[in-house]
Amino acid sequence: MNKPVLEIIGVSKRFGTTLANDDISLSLAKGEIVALLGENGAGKTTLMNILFGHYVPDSGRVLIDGEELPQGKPRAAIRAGIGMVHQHFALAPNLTVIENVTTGTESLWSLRSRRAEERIKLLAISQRFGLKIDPDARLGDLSVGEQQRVEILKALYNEARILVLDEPTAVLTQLEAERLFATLKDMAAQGLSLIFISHKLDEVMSASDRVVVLRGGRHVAERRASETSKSELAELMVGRTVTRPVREPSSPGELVLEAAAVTVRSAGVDRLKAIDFQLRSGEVLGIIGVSGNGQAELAQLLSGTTSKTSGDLLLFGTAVASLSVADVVSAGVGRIPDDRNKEGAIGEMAIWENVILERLASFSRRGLVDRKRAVAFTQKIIDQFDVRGGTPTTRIRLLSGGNMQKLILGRNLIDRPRILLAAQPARGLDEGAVAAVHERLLDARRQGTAVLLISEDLDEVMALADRIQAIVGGRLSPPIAAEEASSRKLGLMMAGEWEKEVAHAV
Amino acid sequence: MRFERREHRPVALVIATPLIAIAAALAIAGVLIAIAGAPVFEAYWRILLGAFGSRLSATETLTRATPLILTGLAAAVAFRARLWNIGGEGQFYLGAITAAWAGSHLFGTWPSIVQIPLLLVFGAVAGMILLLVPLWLRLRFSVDEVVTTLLLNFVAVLFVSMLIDTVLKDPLAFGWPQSQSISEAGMLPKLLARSRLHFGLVIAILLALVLAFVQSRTAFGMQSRAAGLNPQGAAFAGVPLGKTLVAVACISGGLAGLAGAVEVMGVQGYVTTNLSPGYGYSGIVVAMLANLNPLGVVLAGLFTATMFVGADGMSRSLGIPSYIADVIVALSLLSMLVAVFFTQYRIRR
Amino acid sequence: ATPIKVAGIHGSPVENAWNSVLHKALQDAAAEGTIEYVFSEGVSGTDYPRAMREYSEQGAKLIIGETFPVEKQAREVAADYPETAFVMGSSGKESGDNFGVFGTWNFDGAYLAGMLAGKMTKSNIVGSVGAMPIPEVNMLINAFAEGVKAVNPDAKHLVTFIGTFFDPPKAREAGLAQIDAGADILFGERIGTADAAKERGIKSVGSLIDYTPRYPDTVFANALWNFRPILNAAIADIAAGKPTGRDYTSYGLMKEGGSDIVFVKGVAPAEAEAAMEAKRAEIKAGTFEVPRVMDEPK
Amino acid sequence: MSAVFDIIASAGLWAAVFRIATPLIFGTLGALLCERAGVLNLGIEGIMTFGAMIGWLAVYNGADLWTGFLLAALGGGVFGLLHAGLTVTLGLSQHVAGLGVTLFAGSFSYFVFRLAVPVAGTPPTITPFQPIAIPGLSDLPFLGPAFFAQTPPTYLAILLALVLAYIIFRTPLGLAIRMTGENPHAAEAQGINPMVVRYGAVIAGSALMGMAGAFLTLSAFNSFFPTMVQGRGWICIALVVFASWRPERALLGALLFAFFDGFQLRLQTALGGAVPYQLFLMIPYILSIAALAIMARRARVPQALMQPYRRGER
Ligand SMILES: Nc1ncnc2c1ncn2[C@@H]1O[C@H](COP(=O)(O)OP(=O)(O)OP(=O)(O)O)[C@@H](O)[C@H]1O
Ligand SMILES: Nc1ncnc2c1ncn2[C@@H]1O[C@H](COP(=O)(O)OP(=O)(O)OP(=O)(O)O)[C@@H](O)[C@H]1O
Ligand SMILES: [Mg+2]
Ligand SMILES: [Mg+2]
Repeated sequence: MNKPVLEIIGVSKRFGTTLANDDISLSLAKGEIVALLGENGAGKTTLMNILFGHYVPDSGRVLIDGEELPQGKPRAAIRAGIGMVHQHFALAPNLTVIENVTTGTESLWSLRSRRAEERIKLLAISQRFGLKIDPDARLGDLSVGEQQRVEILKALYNEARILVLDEPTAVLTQLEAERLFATLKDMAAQGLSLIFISHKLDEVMSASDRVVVLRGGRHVAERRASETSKSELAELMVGRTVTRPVREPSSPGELVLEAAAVTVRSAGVDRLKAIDFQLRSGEVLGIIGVSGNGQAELAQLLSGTTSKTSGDLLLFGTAVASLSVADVVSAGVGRIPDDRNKEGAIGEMAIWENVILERLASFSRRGLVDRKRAVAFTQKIIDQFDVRGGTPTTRIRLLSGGNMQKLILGRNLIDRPRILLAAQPARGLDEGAVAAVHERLLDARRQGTAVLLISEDLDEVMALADRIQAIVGGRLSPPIAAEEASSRKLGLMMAGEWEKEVAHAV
Repeated sequence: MRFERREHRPVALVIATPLIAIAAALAIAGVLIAIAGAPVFEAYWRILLGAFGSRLSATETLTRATPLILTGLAAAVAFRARLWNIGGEGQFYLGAITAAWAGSHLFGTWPSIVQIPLLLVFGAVAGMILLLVPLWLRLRFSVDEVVTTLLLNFVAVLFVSMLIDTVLKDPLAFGWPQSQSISEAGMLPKLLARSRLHFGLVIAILLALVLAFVQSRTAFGMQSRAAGLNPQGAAFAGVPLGKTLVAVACISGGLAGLAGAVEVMGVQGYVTTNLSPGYGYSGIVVAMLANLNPLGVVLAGLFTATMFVGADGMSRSLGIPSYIADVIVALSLLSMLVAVFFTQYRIRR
Repeated sequence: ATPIKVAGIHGSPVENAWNSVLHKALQDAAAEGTIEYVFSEGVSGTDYPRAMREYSEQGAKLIIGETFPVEKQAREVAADYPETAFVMGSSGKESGDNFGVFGTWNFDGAYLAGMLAGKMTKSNIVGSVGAMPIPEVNMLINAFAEGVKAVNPDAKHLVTFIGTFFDPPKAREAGLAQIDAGADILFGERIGTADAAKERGIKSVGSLIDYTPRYPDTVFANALWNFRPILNAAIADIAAGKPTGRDYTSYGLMKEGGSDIVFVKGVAPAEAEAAMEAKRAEIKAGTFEVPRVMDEPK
Repeated sequence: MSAVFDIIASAGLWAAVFRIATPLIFGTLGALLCERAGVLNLGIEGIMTFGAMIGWLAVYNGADLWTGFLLAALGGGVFGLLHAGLTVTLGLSQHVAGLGVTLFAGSFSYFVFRLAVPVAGTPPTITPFQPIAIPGLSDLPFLGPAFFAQTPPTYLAILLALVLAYIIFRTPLGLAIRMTGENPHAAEAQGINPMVVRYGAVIAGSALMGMAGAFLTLSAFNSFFPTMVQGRGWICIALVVFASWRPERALLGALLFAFFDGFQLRLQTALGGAVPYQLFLMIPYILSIAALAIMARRARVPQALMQPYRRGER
């Protein structure tokens, strides 16, 4: 390759006591795709934020085409041709797509927006890179995948030559992800340089030219994608060999949860349409589907935060009309929410408070919280589930994503639940953490817990589930046995084509 | 430059920053005092004397702190659950007029031991009801309560003004708009003879203690905090958001209403439309100074009262415009807010 | 004699016309050397009793002010400081030896101004803008209306209350509203009313102080009130060692020289002025009493 | 009933509506601008007081009316800077900082006024803005006296409402402000410094509040009185919500509010004291609350309103 378009030289950044980036150097050539790999908290996002000017590094420099980029100025980064797709989208839901894209692209002092020209330019870009979008849609009305597209269009609209994507596929389905990578490769062929961050080794292997591995804030390794393997990368990342656990055969026990023609309607829309499923103890039932097809409502229904509109729900053989969170928890249902920051934790509260909040009744007497017992209980979870980075009294906000997830798992599993509802349990986690979470889920299954796994990740579902159903537009397919599942078949199911294909299933 | 949250707060800092804040406020006020032509250092001394220099000033400071503590608690409880109750002033007036009505029309002849608690409850309930209206609007129509509670202040004060001009008007007040007086038996006992200091201070401090206990030890305290910090997460954990907010609104509105009842039962005996020099609004600042901690509210209320009473007295003894008292209070509140901030954050490059 | 220490405690800013009358009298007395004057203004009801106590403890011999919203507490304070004389604008009765009261009885002047206005109005509609329907405001507006009626029984009288003591722009709007409703002479109990009259080129009557210099071609008559007689009486009582716990209101009456009308000669028809002057003489002689109606004017 | 009709059909009422509305228009636009960028500014009541005082004081000391008006805007901007410092840089709670600013600006104004102007019987006067009859239009029957004989600041207020609507919805600057109020992180990702935008909006918005105050002393009246703002600032805060954060609706809201005020003053003279005057005074507040209940679902609150933005904080 020729002379690098981007060089990061000796960047360090400290947050309080955490050294998030420790003397990291990195370069990128024109037309190259570099994957940035690392555990949760390895410092990937921090490094990219420094590159884009969100953060000012404590030391180090960034060069674009050999010229030093002023620090801490996103505007300068944009001018220099850097575009960034943020891990947490940086979009304004009440503005339209075109407004989101064009904000800040014109002189702020010009007397009117050139909306017509902007629209033409946006549509041209959208056509050229195959990113279809309605410029006048309100952003908040778009699906996650479409929002992702807007994020990329924003960068392209600014004529980015270097595109940074921070976990772009974390919220996409396999199909969407594949399409995205095809687009990215196409962009690289057109001369763009790309850095993308991902925890998914398959993607990294197939899409990148070069892989850079960070660990504990340090640049630990660099490999050509063609000269490495998934297992080597996993080991470099975590510092030891990681293998994902595999499901051993088991014989499911009694029926613990059954839904018959359950419908959930909210705001006048049927979000779940007459769904049927059965869940037995000691098995994992995987619900797979593109996000936004009713998974949230299904999880809410079983978490006790939404009630069904019609149909029958049988819990341990008894019909239940509506469930409250307290009912669900006391019946022995563990719940892992799909958004750990919004639902799973209250960031400003202590770890022990987060642990007992959903079972306050059993940790309080006559309205008074038994703090001592709660802290001891929390300590037990921390020890048993290997939660690192905090004591029971630290604010949960300070835990890394993986550790927070371990804690959430712990608070649900420690009492051996009869049913475990796990929504996207490994989303956004690094390879080591994913393995740990999967191990815990399989362990629970071994102990006789019935696991309902809601996931978008085909590999995950195929590795863990005994039976699989697909959810599409609020409808649930009939189940198929894991042995019959293949990516192709699941793909078709997720596209809603189960009627003819799997009519004879289990 | 940016600010970084401190995970640990050094004790020395927690003690030093408020002192620096007071010094800063006094320094700025000193410039104004000098411009007004008064000796600056003597003025500082006079503020101290004005707040604590005599039996009169000390009791007056405590008397003024009483409603501030109560409205401060009202704001603190609500804000902790992210219920933005800016309506303390209206709740205060409604509580006051209800207590005055109950004490003159309903229970005026009853013995103190029954009457006083009844009046307090009536006042508190009136405050509650006034806050439940905006809460209902928020839960039912998602109307932002900052604005509705603010607007209801004006409605409440006009309503009180109408009552004391019509049905509750004291016929013996020679046509002046004021409510009938609470009977002697309905008045709170004085803590010290020949002063205005009344039993309300004890009520305020007791309630602060109770509230501190409720917030830190009880399941309800934990739930309401969770509901405030992250409603979605709290709902997932089974906190009944609506019920919790209603309970919080009852406590908050109740405290503000109680503040009004206590003020009218402790000091004046009847209601006029200038019963409160903005206690409802000051309570919000008091709560914030206290970082929403109930025990802190007691201190913050005392601090605010000290600054005002002291500076007010100073303006009289030095003959400078009495508006200086409010200026000094405002300056010290603002600088204290900044100081509280710096106990929580540190500056980084 | 050494000047006695007098403190003024004003519930409103001293710009408020009523307070300004007290303030001016006290300032004048201080300038003459009869008293030594200190004051506080904008003192809220809550703070009022404390201000009274503080001035008492600072050794003020006489405290002048207004206790309308704090009648009860003010009397308690007075009882606690028997050495200090309190002479307060009040709607209540005097109390003890040292708590005297006074009312604001400048309605004689308002009545006389009404006599002029009644003869001047062409539209046969006059208007009054007041703060709130409290007795002293009512008495004044009623007297003005009576004066109008005495000379022009057919004239219509409009009344608007703005609901607050301090909102001159609002008083002005109220005045304009009355002019729109046909009034061509306004009685401004509140400042701001005359601005409306001035803007529309009609005439207006002022109260308490002489507004003519401020609105030369607009305000042609004022129902003046002079606090000096009350102040002097109180000072004299103190000097003589007599109790001040009495009602000083009557010193503010026209026949005592405490209130009067000032008017610009030649604005009203000559015979109207003559009739008014005759009535004025009667009031001064005590042969005519302007009715004192404290009910809300309709 | 016919009394009501007569009132509504009188040109005087409509002229009054525009006069009464003017300070509300300035103030509401100011508060709206701050809120569009994500900052609630409860300092408005105090800032208006300061504007009223400083504008008047300048003219009293010989400045011409427009200089006074400008100074009031400048003074408002200075307090805006204070509010922005507290809420944007430090990220303090916006209501509390606002109440603090109101308390400070208000009492500071009175103090300065007392030092700067000798106490007199009634406060000294200046010559205020005079109504300008718009040539041609002001001669129209009814419409002329109703709409085209106002003082210049009234025309300015109406113009500003339209200009602000244009800026917010039609210019890149307005887009930047809106995005900052919706999601400052998104603004930053587009190379806009949300801190700077918020500072700018709060300062400019507070300048408008200062002008709102100045109208009271330079046009509606000719003297400054302590406490003369009389809660007009709080009404503006309500009007912003009533207007669902749109300047052109703010204009309508202010006019509607002023209509009720002007109407009740006239109705009082028509009905006499039959109904307690407090009921009339309550009308605008209660209507605002009712309007909020009706419109709240449709109104799109700036999503980042009252949320502090700190760079580099998660
Ligand atoms: N704004 C911040 N304030 C304090 N600490 C931070 C901040 N941002 C990141 N950190 C800490 O710095 C470290 C690196 O975080 P970073 O977000 O860069 O990790 P990452 O590699 O992107 O992880 P993930 O895969 O979970 O996205 C972590 O320990 C994190 O807790
Ligand atoms: N506003 C709407 N109008 C009509 N249909 C809607 C609307 N919102 C969602 N739906 C439909 O309701 C179903 C459930 O959508 P929803 O977005 O709640 O899914 P989800 O499970 O929350 O997704 P995720 O996994 O991302 O959380 C889908 O069929 C979707 O198309
Ligand atoms: Mg990251
Ligand atoms: Mg969803």
